[in-house]
Amino acid sequence: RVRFFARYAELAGRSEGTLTVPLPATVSDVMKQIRATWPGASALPAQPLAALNLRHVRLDARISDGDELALLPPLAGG
Amino acid sequence: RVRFFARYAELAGRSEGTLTVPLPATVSDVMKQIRATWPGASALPAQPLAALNLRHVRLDARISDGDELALLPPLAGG
Amino acid sequence: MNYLTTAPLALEALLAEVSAPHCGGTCAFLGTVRDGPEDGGVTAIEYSAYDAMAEAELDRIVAETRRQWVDARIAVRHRLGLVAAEEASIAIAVATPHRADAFAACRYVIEEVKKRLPVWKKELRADGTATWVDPSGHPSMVGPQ
Amino acid sequence: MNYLTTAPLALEALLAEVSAPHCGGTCAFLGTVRDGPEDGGVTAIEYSAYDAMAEAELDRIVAETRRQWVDARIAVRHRLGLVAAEEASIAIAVATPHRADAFAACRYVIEEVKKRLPVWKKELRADGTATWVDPSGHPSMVGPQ
Repeated sequence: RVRFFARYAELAGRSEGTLTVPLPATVSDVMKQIRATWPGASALPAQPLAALNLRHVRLDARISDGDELALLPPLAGG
Repeated sequence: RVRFFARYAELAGRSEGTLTVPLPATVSDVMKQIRATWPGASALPAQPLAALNLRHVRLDARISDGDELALLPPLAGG
Repeated sequence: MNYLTTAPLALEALLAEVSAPHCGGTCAFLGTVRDGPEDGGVTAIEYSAYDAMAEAELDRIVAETRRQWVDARIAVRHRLGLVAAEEASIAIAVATPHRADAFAACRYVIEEVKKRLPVWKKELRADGTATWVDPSGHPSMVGPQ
Repeated sequence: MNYLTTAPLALEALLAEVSAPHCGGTCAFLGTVRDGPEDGGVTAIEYSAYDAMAEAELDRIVAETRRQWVDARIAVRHRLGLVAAEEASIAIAVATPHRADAFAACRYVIEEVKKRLPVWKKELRADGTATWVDPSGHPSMVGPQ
């Protein structure tokens, strides 16, 4: 499951979607597939900030079955 | 004019008094006279924290005619 | 724990939460929506979040703060939705036995929030335009509302 | 300026004073009367001051803070008279355009207050005794009230 937030949701034209990727795979691998799958998603940066199961992760983090991956625009909280 | 505060007022048995000292004189000189003039004041420390005309001063500060000298116990504000 | 709210933030409530007989120093921080000259007529900010992750991240930040300052009592609220200029978007209160720890722990919380909280803001301007805010310095216009 | 008051301190009033459109960060500090285990049943503290000098000293501290952090908006109140355990004896609020300055300026004010303000406190205990507080570590009993 992939979630898009804020500006990335506007670019991707959706706030979430589901993808099937061959394992093992990293966040980077999923990013490539995201950009190929949904038309607007090609406008997303190649290396966005990402979170896996509610935690910040690097792009080389391993994906497991059922994971929730989120793509996060530059943070602006506080 | 000399003012005593908090614990020093209790020790000196008064919150204020007036002294005449030969000029030139420093705060230290006045201290000696204070301790000699009022009975309870001999229990004051020889080198207390002092203020002259509402400002902290060192004990070697010069006294002028009409000055208000205050003897301050250890500060505990905040 | 619910750190996120759409209601206006009341610091008094957070101060009451962290107050304790053994804590002599309380440091609080409020972040407010600016409308300075260089901010180009910002009338409000619309905050949105990855809610579940923001709650989890704040839980982790508070836990880390308690590990570093063991006696610290900590309360945090982040506001979401529309926040008018000069209203607070975040409120933090930290009470500790000694004041240096209150300042340090409160500062730690806000710095980690800025670095890690999955929250975004869209600046709404008097002229009807809106901009996603990128604190690293690359605003992107999203057009008239 | 009246920095001294015998009324309970309300931080909200100070926050309103320092709030300004261009100030995005506000840091506040509250010093409260402790009644921790090591404090031996302190029920209240009686604060007294060299009033005219305390007002003048706070004026000077605020002016120095404004010189170091030129955009800072600063509000300070120190309470005098009887203050119950867990009530605040001092409240400080500092608003600045950027948060690091708010923390630094607020910290400066409280540190200078501790060093320079001619204010004294007598701890009143549940057992009827009272002690002048010497923060440098030499309490002196003044006997039953």
